[in-house]
Amino acid sequence: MLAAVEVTSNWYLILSAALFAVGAMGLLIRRNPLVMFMCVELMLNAVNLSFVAFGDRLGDIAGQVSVFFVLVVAAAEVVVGLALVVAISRRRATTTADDLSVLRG
Amino acid sequence: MLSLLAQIDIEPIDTPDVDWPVLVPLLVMSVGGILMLTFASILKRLPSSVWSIATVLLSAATAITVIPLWMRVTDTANSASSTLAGSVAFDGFSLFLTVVIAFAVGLTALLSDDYLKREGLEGPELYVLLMMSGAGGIIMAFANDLIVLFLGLEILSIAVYVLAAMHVRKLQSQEAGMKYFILGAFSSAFFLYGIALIYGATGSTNLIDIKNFLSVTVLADDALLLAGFALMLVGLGFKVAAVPFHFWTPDVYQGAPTPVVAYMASGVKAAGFAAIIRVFVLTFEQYRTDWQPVIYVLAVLSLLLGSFLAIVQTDIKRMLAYSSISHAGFILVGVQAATDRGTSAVLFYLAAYAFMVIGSFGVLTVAGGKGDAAQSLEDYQGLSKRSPFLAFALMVFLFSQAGVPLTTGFFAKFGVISAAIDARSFWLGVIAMISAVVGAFLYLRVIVTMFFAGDDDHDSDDGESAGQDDIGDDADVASTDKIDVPLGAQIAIGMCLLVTVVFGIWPGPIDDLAREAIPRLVQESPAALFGN
Amino acid sequence: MVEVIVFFVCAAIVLGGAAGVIIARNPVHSALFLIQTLFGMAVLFISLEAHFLAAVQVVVYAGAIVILFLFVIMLLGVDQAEDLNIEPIVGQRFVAGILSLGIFFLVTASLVGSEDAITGARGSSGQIVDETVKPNVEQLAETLFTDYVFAFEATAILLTIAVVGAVVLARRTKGDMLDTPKNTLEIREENYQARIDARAAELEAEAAGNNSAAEAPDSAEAGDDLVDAADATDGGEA
Amino acid sequence: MELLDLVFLIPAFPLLGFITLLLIGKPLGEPLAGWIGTAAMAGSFTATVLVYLGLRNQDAEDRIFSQTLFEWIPAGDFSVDIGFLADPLSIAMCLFISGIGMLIHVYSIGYMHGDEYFSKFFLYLNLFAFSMLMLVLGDNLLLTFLGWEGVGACSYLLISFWFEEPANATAGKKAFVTNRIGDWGFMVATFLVFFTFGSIKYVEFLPAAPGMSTNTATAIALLLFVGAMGKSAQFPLYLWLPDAMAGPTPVSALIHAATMVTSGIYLLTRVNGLIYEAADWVGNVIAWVGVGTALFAATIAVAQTDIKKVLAYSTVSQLGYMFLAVGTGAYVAAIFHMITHAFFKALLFLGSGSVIHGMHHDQDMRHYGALRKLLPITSATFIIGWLAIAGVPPFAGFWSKDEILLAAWDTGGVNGKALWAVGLVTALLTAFYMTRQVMMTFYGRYRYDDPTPVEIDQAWNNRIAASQLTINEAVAAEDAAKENVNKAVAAIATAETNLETMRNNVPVAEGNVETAKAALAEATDENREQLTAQVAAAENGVIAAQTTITNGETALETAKANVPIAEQAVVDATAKRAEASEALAAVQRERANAPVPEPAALFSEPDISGVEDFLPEEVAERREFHPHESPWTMTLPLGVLAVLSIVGGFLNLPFSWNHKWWHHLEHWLEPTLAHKHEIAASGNTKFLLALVAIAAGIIGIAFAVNVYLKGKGPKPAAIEKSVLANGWFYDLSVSNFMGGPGRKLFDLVAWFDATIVDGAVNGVGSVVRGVGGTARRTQTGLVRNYAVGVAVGAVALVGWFFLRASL
Repeated sequence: MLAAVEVTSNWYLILSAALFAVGAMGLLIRRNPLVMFMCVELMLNAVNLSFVAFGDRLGDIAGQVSVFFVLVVAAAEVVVGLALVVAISRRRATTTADDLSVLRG
Repeated sequence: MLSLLAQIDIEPIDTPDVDWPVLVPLLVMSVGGILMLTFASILKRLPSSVWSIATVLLSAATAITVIPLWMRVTDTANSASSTLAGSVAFDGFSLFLTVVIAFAVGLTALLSDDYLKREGLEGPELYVLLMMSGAGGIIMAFANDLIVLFLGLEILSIAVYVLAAMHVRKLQSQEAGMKYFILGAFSSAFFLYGIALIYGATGSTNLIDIKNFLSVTVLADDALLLAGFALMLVGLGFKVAAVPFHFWTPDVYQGAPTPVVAYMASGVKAAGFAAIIRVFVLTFEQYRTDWQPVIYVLAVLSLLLGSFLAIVQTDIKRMLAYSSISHAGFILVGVQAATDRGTSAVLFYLAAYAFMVIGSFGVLTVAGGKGDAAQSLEDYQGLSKRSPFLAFALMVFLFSQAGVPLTTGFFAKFGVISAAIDARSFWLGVIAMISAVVGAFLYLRVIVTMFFAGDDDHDSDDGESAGQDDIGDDADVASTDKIDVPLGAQIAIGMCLLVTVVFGIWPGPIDDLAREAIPRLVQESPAALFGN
Repeated sequence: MVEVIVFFVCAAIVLGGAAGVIIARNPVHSALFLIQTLFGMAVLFISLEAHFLAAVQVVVYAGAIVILFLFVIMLLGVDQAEDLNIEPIVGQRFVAGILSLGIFFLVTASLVGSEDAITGARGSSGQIVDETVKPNVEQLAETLFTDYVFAFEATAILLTIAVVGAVVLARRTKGDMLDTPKNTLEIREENYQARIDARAAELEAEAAGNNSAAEAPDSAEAGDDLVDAADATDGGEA
Repeated sequence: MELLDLVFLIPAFPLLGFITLLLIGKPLGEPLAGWIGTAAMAGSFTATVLVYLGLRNQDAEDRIFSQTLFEWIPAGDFSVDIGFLADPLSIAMCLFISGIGMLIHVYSIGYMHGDEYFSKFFLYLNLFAFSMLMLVLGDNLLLTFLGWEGVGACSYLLISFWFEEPANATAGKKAFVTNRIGDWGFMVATFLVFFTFGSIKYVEFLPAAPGMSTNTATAIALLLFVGAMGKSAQFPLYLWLPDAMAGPTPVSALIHAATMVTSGIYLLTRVNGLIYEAADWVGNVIAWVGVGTALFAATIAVAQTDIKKVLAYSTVSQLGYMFLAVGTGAYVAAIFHMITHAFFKALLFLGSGSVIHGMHHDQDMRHYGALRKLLPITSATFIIGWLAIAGVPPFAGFWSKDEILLAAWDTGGVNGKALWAVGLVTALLTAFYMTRQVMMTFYGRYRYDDPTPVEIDQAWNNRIAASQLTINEAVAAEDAAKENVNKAVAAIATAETNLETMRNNVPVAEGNVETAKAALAEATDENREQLTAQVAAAENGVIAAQTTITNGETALETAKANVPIAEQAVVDATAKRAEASEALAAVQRERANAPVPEPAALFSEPDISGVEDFLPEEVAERREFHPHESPWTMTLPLGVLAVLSIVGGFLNLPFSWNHKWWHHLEHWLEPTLAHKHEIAASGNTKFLLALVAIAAGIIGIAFAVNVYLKGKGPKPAAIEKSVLANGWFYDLSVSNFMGGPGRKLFDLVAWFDATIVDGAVNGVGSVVRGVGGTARRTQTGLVRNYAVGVAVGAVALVGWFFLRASL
C-alpha cells in the first residue's frame, strides 16, 4: 500500500510548517532565553526545509543557496544572543525572560 | 600544486557584471566601518572624538557620493537600472533613502560622542556598529532580491540589538537589548518564512523576476503567495513598529541609550519602509487589493493606539516611543495609497521625520543627564530656564511632530493624508487627522511643562482645569542648574532644527527629490548588459 | 517505499527533537534534542538531494551552533532545571497552543492547494537541480557566485557585526551599574567570597589541628560563622 | 496697474518689522521698538491704500488681481504658489486690518510702557499682522491655512505673553487646543477641494463650483464652517475666547475683537460660491449656530463683572451676528458688520484697557463708577463705542446690525421670522449689558474707595477680634482673682497650723523651766551660776513662745480678713467679664444687624459705621490712589476709532435713492460675491424693521439706565423716588427677575458653560486617558506577552490573506 504513495514536496512543506509552529510555541512558553533562542533555531530550520523543498519542487538550486544565507544569519544571531545572555547574567542572578520586566507600561 | 589545478578542466564561473559606481555609497559606509574597526584596534590611544568625527565624515561622504549617482539616475537617458544579476536596484528611491540613512548615522554619531564620555563607555565599537547598521539599511534600500533584503534587514537589526544593549552599566539597556533581540529574531523568522513561501509560489527571490512572473501568470491558487505576504508583513511591521507588532518599541526606546534610539526611530524606520514600499507597493502592485486592507488596518491601529497610549505616559522617552508608533501609522497611510503620490509622500515623511526625531532625541540625550536618569516629564519642568536652546529646539521638533504648519511635519502629514484621500481612502485620512489632534494634546503637554511649569517664583497650584494633566504640581522642581550643551549635540540639534524649519517653510526641494525618487523595477540597464 | 519510510522516520525524529527542545526542563537536554532535530533535518536534506547542505547542516549547525549553546550554558552555570509545572503568565500556554496551531493549519491549508496549481513557476536561477548535469556543490557554487554574489558579499558585514557585537556585550566593564542600587552580581560575588573564606578557614583549622588540637575548634567556628553569614545573605537574596 | 503690483508690500512691511525687531529689537528698547513696529504697520496701510486705489481704477469686473511671487510646493499636479489675490474683499479686509492694526500699535506703546518684554510684544504683534494679512491675501486655501495657523500661533504666544501667570499659560493652551479641532475641519475641507477640483486656488476652483455635487459642496461647506467655528469662537468652540482675555488688552482689541476672530467669516465669505452649491440647510445651520451663539453669549455677558469679560462675550455674540448674516447669504451685511464691529469693539477694548490702565489694573466694574470725570477722553470715546454697539442711530453699529436683522427677516417664512426675533432679543440684551457696563464704569458713584464686601467682612472680623481680646483679658483677671481667693483660704489654714504648733511649744518650754529649776535645786556651788542662767533662759523661752502665739493669732486674724477682699475682687472680675461678653455680643448683634454688604454698592456707600477704624490697610492705600487719564499714545487711537465708529455706517446706508452712492460697500464687494442674498423686502418693511430695532435698543438702554444708574441723573432724587414709588422696577424686576428667575437663568447659562461645555472638553480628554490607560495594561513588560502580540498579528494576517486567496 505504501508503495503507491509518493513523497511529494508538500509533505516536507507540511513538516516544515509543523516544525515552525512548534518552534513558535516553544518561544512563547519557555522562560529560559537560551531555550528561546533554540526555538528560533527550530523556526529557521523549518524555513530551511521549506526552501529546499520548494527548490526541489521548482527544480531550482536557488532554494538551496538561500539556506546558506539563513545559516549565516542564524549563526550571527546566536552569537549576539548568547553574548547578551552572558552580559545580563553577569549582572543578574537569574536569567529568565520573565525577569526582564523593569520596563513596562 | 598549481599545475595540478590547471590540469583539472574547471569551467570558470561567469560572474555577473558589476556597475561599481552604484555600490560606492554602500562601500563607503561598510568598508569605512570595517576600516575604522581595524584602526580602532591598532590606535588605542587616539581620543574618542576621532571616531565620532570619522563617522560623521564617512556618512557625509556617503551622502556626497550619492550626488553624481542622483544626477545619473534623474538623467532620463540613463535612468534607473539594476546590477549584480539584478539583485541591486539602482533608482532614485534607493539613493534618497541612502541619504536619509547616512544623515541618521552621521547625526547619531554627533550625539554619541559626548554621550559616551558622559556615561563612561568605551567608544569606537558603537560607531562601527552604527555604520554597519547603516550599511544594512542601505542594502535594504538597494535590495532588489528578497534574500538580499533579508540580509540587509538582519545586518541592520543585529547591529541595533547590540547598540540597544550597549550601555553595559544600565540594566535597563540590557533588558531593552534582550527584549528587542528575542522579538526581533522571532519576527525575522516569520519574515524569512514569508520569503520562502513567496519563493515557492513564484519560483524566484528576485523582485524583477517575481514581478515579471506575476504579470504573465495568473495563479490559479494564490494562497501560498498571500500567506507569504502575510508573513513578510509581520517582519516588516515589526521593524517599523506598527501595531500589533509594536510592543517592543516603548520598552526598547526607554531602555536603550538615547542616541541609539534616535537612530532606531529614523534610520531603522526608513529602511523598514523602504522594504515595504519596494516589495509591496512596487513588486506586488498587482495584488494591492489584497494587501491594502491589511495596511489600512495596521495604519488605523497604529495611529490610534500610538497617540492614545502616548498621552498617558509620564516618561518622555516612552511617550516619544508611542508617538513614533503613531508616526508609523501616518507613514502607513501613505503606503496604503499605493500610488506614486503616496510613495513620494512617504519618502518626504521619512526624511522629515528623521530630522525631527533625531533632534528630539538629541535634546533628550543632553537633557537626560548621566545615566539617562532624567526621563520623566517632571524632570523637564522649567527646561526653558535651564537651557533655552534645548527647550526651544524641543518645542520646534514637537510642533513639527504635531504637524503644525511652517514645520516639515505639517507637509509630511499633509502629503500622506492627501495621498490617502487621493486614493479614495477618505476615512483613513479622517482617522489620521483625529490622531493628529490627539497628538497635539500630547506634544503640547511637554511644551507646557518645559515653558510654564517649574517656576520657582510662584505657587504651582495654577487653576489648571481639573484632570487636564497631572504635571507641574510637584513641589520639588528638578535642579535649576544650567545645562551645558556639548558642541557635537549643538551641531546635530542645530542642523535638525534648520532642516525642520527651513524646509517647513519651503518644502519644495525635498518634495522635488521625493517625487523623483519613485522606485522602479528594471532589468539590468541596456548599458550594463551590452556595454561590456 | 523506502522514501516514505525514511520520511516518516525522519519526520518523527525532527518533530520529536523539536518537542524535546521545548519540553525538556534542563537547557542541556534541550540542546541535545536540538541536535537530534538537526540530524533528522540533514537526512531530509539528503532525501531532497541537497547533499552538500546536509553536510553543512551537521557540521555548522550541530557542530558549531549547538556547541556554542552548550558552551554558554556551562560557562554561566545556568543549567538549572526550569520548573515547567508553573506558568506565571495566565493563559500563556493555551494562547501559545492556539496560535501555533493557527499558524500550522493556515500555512498548511495554503500549501495544500498550491501543489496542484499549475503556476508554471520554474526556478529562475537557471540552475537545474539535477546531479546528472552537474554535481550539487558545483551548482551551488555557481549560483552563489552569480545570482547571489551580492548577498554573499553582504554576509561579510553580518559576520563582522556578530563578532564586534559579541565582544562589546561580553567584555567585562568598569564602573558601577547606574540604575540598580546594589546589583545582584556583587551580592553573588560577596557570597562566593564568603564561602571561599570559610573553606580556607576550615582548611587552616585542619592544618592547625595536626599541630595543636587545642586551637582547632576556634578556627572551625570562625569558618562556620562565615558560612552562616553567607547562607544568610543567600537567603536574603532569595 | 502699477499700483496693484504693490500688493506684496502689504504683508512684506510687517514681515520686515518682525525681522528687524527679531534682530535688533532688544537693543532698540522702549519706545523705539514700538515705533518701528508702528512704522511697519503704517507702511502696510499705505500700501493697502495704494492697492485699493489701483483696484478702483479698474472696471468693476476686472477688480481681481493675482500676483504669484514664487512656486512654493512645486510638485507636479499639486503645485502651490506663494501668491496674493487682491480683490475687493481681500483689500477691504486689509484696509481695516492694517489700519486698526496701526492704531493698536500706537496704543500699545503707551499701554506696554515699562514692560520687561516691550520689544518682544511688538515683535509678536508684527508677526501677527503678517500672518493675518497672509490669511486674507493668500490666493489659495493652503496659504490661507498657513496664515490661519500663523495667527493662531501668534494669538497663543500673545495670550501667554505674561506667561509667568499660570492662568495665562492655561488660557493660551486652551486656545491652542480648541483651534486644533477647528483646523482639522479646515484641513479636510482643503483635501476635499483639491480632490474635487484638482486645485486649491480660489480663482481656479470657485468658478468651477457651479454644478458640482451637492454632497461634496455640503461636506466642504460644513468642514470649513467647523474651522470657522473654532477660529471665530462659535458655540461650542467659543470657550477659549473669554479665557483669552488674560492677555494684554491691545491683543484683545486687535486679535480677539477686530481681526483674527473674524477670519472665519472672511473664509466663508470667500468661498460663498461653494456654500451656494451646498444643500439648503447648510445656510440654516450656519445662521442658527450664529444667532444661537449670539443670544447665548449675550445672556452670559449680562452676568459678568470683569470689564473685559463683558466685552469678550459681547464679541462672541457679535460674531454670532455675523454668522447669522453669512448663513442667510447676506455677505455684504456680514462684512459690513465685521468692519463696523472692528471699529467700535476695538474702541471699546482699547477704552477698557485705558480704564484698567488708569485704575491700577483693577478689572472689576463694581469698583469703578463715575470715572467719566477722571478719564474724560476715555469715557467720551467709550460712550461713542457704546452707542455704536447698542444700535443707536446714526452710529456705525446700528446700520450694520439693522442690515443683518433685515436679511434674517427677509429669509422668509417662520424660520426667517424666528431668526429675526432671536436676533432682536440679542440686540436688546446687547444694549442692556453695554449700558450696564457704561453706567457701572463711568456713571454713578465713585466706588473705588469703597471697601469691598470682603474687606468689610475683614473689618468686622477685626473688630470682633478686638472684643474677643478684651474678653480674654477679663477672663484672665477673673482667673487670677479666683486664684487669690484660694491663696487666702490656704493662708488661713497655714496660719492655724502654725498657731497650733506654737501653742504646743509653750508646755515644752515650761517643761524646760521645770527641768532647769530641778537642776538648780541640786546645784553645787561650781555650777549654780551657770544653772541659774539656764533657768533664766528657759523662762525667757516660755515668754518668747507665748509672744509667738500672740503673733500667730494676729496672722490668723489678718488671713481671715483677706478672704472677703479676695472674694470681692472675684466678683468684680466676673462682672467685668460679663461686661466684655456683652460687648462682643453687642458687636455681633451689630454685625448681624448691619446691612449685608452688596457686591456692587452702586447707589450708596456701603454701610461701614462701626468698623471704620478696623478696615484693612489696603483700603487706606487705595484711598491714596487717584485714577488718571492715559497718555496721548493711548488716547489718540481712541479718538480716531471713535470718529470711525460714528461715521462707519456711511459705508453702506440702506437708502434706496442714489443706490450706487449710499451702497458703497455693496457695490465694492459686488464682484466677489456672486451669490449674495438680494433683499426683497419693501421700503416700508425696511423702515418698520429699523424702527423696531431702534425701539429694542432704546428699551434695553432705558432698562439698564434705570437699573444701574438709579436716579443719579440730572434730578437724582426725583427719579429715585419715582422708581421706588412705582416699586415695580427695582423690587419687581431687579429683585425678582435679576435676583430670582433671571439670575437663575443667567446662573444656569454660566453653569452650562462651566460644567457641560467645559466638561465635554475635559470629558474627551478623560476618555482618551481612559482608553490609553486600559491599553497601557497590555504593555506588561513581559517579553513573552509581546511575542504573543506578534504571533496574534501573524495569525490574523495569515488568516486574512487566506480568506482573500483564490483556492
